[in-house]
Amino acid sequence: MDFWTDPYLFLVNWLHGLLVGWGLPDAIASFILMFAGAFVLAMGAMLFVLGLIWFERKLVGRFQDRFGPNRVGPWGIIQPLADMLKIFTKEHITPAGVDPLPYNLGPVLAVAAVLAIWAVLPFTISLVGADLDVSVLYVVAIGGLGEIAVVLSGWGSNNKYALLAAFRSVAQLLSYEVPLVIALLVPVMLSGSLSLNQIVREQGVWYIVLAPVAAFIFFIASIAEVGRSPFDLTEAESELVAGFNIEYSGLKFGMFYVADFLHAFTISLLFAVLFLGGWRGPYAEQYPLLGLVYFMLKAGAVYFINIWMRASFPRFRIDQMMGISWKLLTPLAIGAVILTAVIDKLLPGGELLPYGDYVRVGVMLGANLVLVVIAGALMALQKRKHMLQEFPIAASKGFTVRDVSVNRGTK
Amino acid sequence: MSAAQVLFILVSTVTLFSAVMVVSVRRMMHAALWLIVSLLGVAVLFVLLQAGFFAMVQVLIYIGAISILIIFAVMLTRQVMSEKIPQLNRGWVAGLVAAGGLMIILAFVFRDFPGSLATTMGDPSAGDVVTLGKALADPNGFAIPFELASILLVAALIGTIYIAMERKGGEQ
Amino acid sequence: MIPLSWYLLVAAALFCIGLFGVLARKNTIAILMGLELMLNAVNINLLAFWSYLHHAQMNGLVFAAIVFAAAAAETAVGLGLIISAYRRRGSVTANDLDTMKG
Amino acid sequence: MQTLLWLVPLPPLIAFALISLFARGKRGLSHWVALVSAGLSFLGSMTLFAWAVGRQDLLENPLAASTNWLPTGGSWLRVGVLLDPLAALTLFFVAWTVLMIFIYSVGYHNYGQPVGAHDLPGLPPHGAELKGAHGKVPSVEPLYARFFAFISLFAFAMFALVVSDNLLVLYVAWEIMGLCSYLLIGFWYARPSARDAAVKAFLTTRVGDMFMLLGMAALYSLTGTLNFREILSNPVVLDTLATTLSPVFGLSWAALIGLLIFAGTIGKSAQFPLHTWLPDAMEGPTPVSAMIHAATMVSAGVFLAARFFPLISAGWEAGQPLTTPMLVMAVVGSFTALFAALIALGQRDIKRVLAYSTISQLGYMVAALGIGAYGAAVFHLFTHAFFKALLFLGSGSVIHGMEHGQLATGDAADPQDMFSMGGLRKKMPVTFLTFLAGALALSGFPLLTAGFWSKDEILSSAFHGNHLIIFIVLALSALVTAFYSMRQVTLTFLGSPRTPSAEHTHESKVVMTVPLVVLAVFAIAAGWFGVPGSFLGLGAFLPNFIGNFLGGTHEAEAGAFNATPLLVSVGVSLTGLFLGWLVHRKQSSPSIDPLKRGLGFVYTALERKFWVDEAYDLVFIRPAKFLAETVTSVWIDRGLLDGILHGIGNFGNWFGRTLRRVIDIPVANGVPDGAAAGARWSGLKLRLTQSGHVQQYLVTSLMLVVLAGLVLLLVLNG
Repeated sequence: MDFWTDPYLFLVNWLHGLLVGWGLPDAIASFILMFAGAFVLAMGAMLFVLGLIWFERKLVGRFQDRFGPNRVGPWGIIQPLADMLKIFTKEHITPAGVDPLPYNLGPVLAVAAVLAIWAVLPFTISLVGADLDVSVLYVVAIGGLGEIAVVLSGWGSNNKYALLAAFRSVAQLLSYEVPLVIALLVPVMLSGSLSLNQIVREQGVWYIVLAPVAAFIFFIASIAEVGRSPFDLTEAESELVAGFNIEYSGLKFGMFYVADFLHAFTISLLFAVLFLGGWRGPYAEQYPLLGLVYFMLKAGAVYFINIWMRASFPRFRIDQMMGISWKLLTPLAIGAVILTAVIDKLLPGGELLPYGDYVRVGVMLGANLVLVVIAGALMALQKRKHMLQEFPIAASKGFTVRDVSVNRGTK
Repeated sequence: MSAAQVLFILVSTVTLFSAVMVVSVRRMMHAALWLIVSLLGVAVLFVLLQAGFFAMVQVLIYIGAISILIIFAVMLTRQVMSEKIPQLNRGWVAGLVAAGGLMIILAFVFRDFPGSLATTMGDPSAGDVVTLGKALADPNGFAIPFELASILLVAALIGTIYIAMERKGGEQ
Repeated sequence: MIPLSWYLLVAAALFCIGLFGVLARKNTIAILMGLELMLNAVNINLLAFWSYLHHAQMNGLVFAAIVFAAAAAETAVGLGLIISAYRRRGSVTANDLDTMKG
Repeated sequence: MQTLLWLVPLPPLIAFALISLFARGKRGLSHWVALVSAGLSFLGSMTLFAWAVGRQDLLENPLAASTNWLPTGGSWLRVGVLLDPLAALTLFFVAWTVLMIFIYSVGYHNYGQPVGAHDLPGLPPHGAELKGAHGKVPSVEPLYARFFAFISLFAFAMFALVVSDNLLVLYVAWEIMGLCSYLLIGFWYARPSARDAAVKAFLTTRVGDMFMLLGMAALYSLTGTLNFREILSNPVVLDTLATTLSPVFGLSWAALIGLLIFAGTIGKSAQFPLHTWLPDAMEGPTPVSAMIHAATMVSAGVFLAARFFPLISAGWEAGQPLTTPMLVMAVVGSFTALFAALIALGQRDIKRVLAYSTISQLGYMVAALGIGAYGAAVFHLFTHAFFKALLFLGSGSVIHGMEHGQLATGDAADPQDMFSMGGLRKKMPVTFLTFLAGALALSGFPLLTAGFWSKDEILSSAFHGNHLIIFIVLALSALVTAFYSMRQVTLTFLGSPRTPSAEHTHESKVVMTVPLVVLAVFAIAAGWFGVPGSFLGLGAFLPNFIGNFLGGTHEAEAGAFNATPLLVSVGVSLTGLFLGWLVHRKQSSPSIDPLKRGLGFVYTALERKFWVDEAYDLVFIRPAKFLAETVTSVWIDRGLLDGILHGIGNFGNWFGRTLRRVIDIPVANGVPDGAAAGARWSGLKLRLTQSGHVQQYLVTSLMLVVLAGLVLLLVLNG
């Protein structure tokens, strides 16, 4: 093994040897290295956000027919750095009557919850912070901490708007966690493992091909989990001023800001891991660093779509938002899980048929399509029924829900 | 004293301390936060017991779901419990005595229990997720208890919705 | 290594602390928190016994899993009841809820 | 066959789920689902029965299968199925009666009739106005689908109970049945009387169940299993149980467990102390009454006792003194038989007569088991299921006809009161003939009917076993049974109509009469399969199929034929029938009972019995409401004195005065004052602990636990 095939492992081994050479016990050397690794990963992630913010602002600018940041540095690339400096030097205003413990814990927890996910992401075949055998579960569990952060800051701020926004936000997060987790089960089932790295290894065929429905659900639910447009009800300015973080300023607000962008990208990384084959690509196993590049590219693509949606869609109403989760995504996800389980059992692939794997992929894809068609048909039926109930006259004249729903919003 | 022992003492101290805080602080919100800390400590204990899966489930269910629920309930009912008045009822000394007595009894029981001196854990791979999952889904294993648990959850779900639902058209 | 008795003692202490919370707190939500602590203590015991003494069998793990399910159900129903009682009575103090009549 | 056995109970369960989930408010769909499921179970049962009949060694090698169910530490609670002769025979009659009752219910609930404008869910339909028609016509039951859902669940529980191979599953099915009976008795829940009856049935049977659960726990802790075959077909286990002493009253464990399980039977089969729920259970729709009284619930109690007969009779051989539980069963059973038969005499309500008659007949079976006549008891269970189902369905048909007449005329007569009927034989010929067949079977009309053979077998067993007192009591109750059966037939069908309603009845629909005819065939013919081999010359023509099938091992069967029990049995039956006809043949008034006329001053005493009721309410309700309900009801059986006077004048007179002397004066006057004062005093003192503060309770109980623990520790360590 030399530096060029796997620089990461090379570095680790070298450092470990160095520390042991200094006379440290093996356990303590490993501990120091782990600590250092965690530090580097966390710092890297935080700094990565700077680039991310620039990327997003630039992109959104383009979508909105503007230039985006273009003053500081070439193409405005230093802009986030300047913003960062500004936010660092701003005053921390602590409003009167806050509950200090939750108020101060909130932002820290928000960032920590996102960063903790990075600990188990397989960046390359060998570069995994902690290769847990239940890392999928870990990701879901840590997601819960983010919700607590929201609640804490909403409660601690001693502000009605913040509290209401926190309520709303947690309701949204909890609701969308359900389809998210159920959709997660599909890759878990296909790979037979709860380990993210194992899931990536098993993806000879990307799971987005095998399970497009689950991928779709995961994508939608993950946007909602991040709370970005079109699911950004938690910071609906017209209704809630600025969301649960209204009372924060300075670096504390900055932490929410960072957590937001980081979360969005993290969830894109997760999507890439679960459905797009993670670090997989040509020569990724020989040259792990190549895997990191593939991984980032895939995640970047997902993130791009994310931003694209953000720039294109208007915000949902709260009942629509809840409806999408409970009436569409959750049943669909359950259907997808059942379907996958049945097909996975019936067609284990490989030996059964001459082209077993192809058949399996084909059947999976077909079944997913059937599921989509059924869901669509049911929705159309539901709409029709709703229309007949609410607007019998308009329905009889051939109007559809879309025609009347424009006026419903103001009702 | 090995590293594992140090870690154990550290974690259990934190767990027990925050448990004490849970039952003694006046602010419900803070009690809930301490509860989260305590539950996290329990999760770490699970890891030390080679039950990583359960540590994750602990975080997922207790911290992700149950404590959120509790915090919600605290927020929804915050007007009634003023933080100025004592949060312990009049019979709290009796409660303390009862709990303390139980602790003493348990300590003696553990002292006399021969298995409590065991220091070696079993093979870590015996309790992995796959084995557990197979045991849970095996008709000759625990399939029916498992199904019963799921029925219990559904029943709780429906029951809770029914209980907490606002009755339309006024109460009887 | 850590002897089993340490785990048992910690679990017992946690259980008794939770019990004290159940017995002595006024607020029903706090009582519920005490209950959670007790359930956690039980789970520590289950997993400790499994890990040290009955590692080959799945009973301990399965039991712990079912305790999780029961805990989740219990919290949900309990909090539902508390909210419902709060709506009707305007109180979440355990001693105020002393009549059998709704 | 094994698979089939597993599958037999399932269709009704699926039907229950389907109906309650998908067929609410869809009447036709719901009854079709229920009927198809009952039909499937029926087909399965018949196949199994035919198969079982073909097997010679079924008793030794029953069809059994089981699988793990719940882990209990090192072992498993298993769930399984078992088809032995008892189960096969029970399955046969359960399947038939269930199917017939299902079919009948369609007609009974007026399927196809219009919806009544004023009908409310939870009340019987009031009838609908039809344009152009005179008066009202019957309207369809508002909770039609719900009825079929419940009754399907009920059928499932019964099938599961019959085929289960262990006590635990049996207990589960048993409790499901308890729940269903609650739901069905209280089916018209908007009527307070129905609600009360439902609660009463539920709570009363619960008393028996509690004991049964105790017995079950004792059994499990002693043998480590609840499987019937492992306990009951295992001589070693039985012997151990019969010879080891339990800590209670010097009884052996077998006796103690036998008694506890018999307590379950007392509750479920409505035997003497706990019988009161059954007459009240008549508040349910008639098919429910038929279901509870013929096909399922009460049969389940006797079935259980028969199941546990090996345990109950452990250590007993024919000719030896009876074991304690057997003695208890014989006494309770024969007493109940006579007691309930006497009460039945005084009833005016057509269904109540049948209810008490059921209690009485169940007493017969229990008594038969008590004297060791296992085969006779099962045989009577078998025949009784058919003719009692028939009688209930027939009475339902009559009531239905009366209600029709009532709707047509606007008459206010009680459609269930026999005294307002009369002359229905011309209006409802099919119902009349089938009902007559049932009544004759019930009263044991010689040679022809099923009831005769089974009853005769019980009587002859009692006679041959030298249980003379039991024999006499049972013979007396047979006399009374014949009397009230004939009274019922005479009042209902013979003579001329006494009210306008009765004049306007007409025959029920085909869906109702066909089950009647089918059941009538069984009520007559079912007995021919159990003619004892030694019976005059007849035994040679008709082999004793049922006796052979069940295996004669347990019987106290005497070899030689003896004419005494036969003559007695024929004699009491014919006498009773004749008397019944004689007394009521000229009944013309819709209100006055001819037997009451000559008994003026006793009649006043009867009136005062109501005062006794209130006194009991006062005395017992406060200390323990539940106890009060049961005990009071024992004496509220308001027809008690009536009945006795009705039947046999002198005996009734004496019995009435005794009752008054024993209960009225010392209990009603003496006890209440002391008891009420005591209850109030202790209530005042105890109230302090009932603060309603949960935590206080908890602390108290926990303190006790801690104290007990400390004491134990000190004992163990010091």
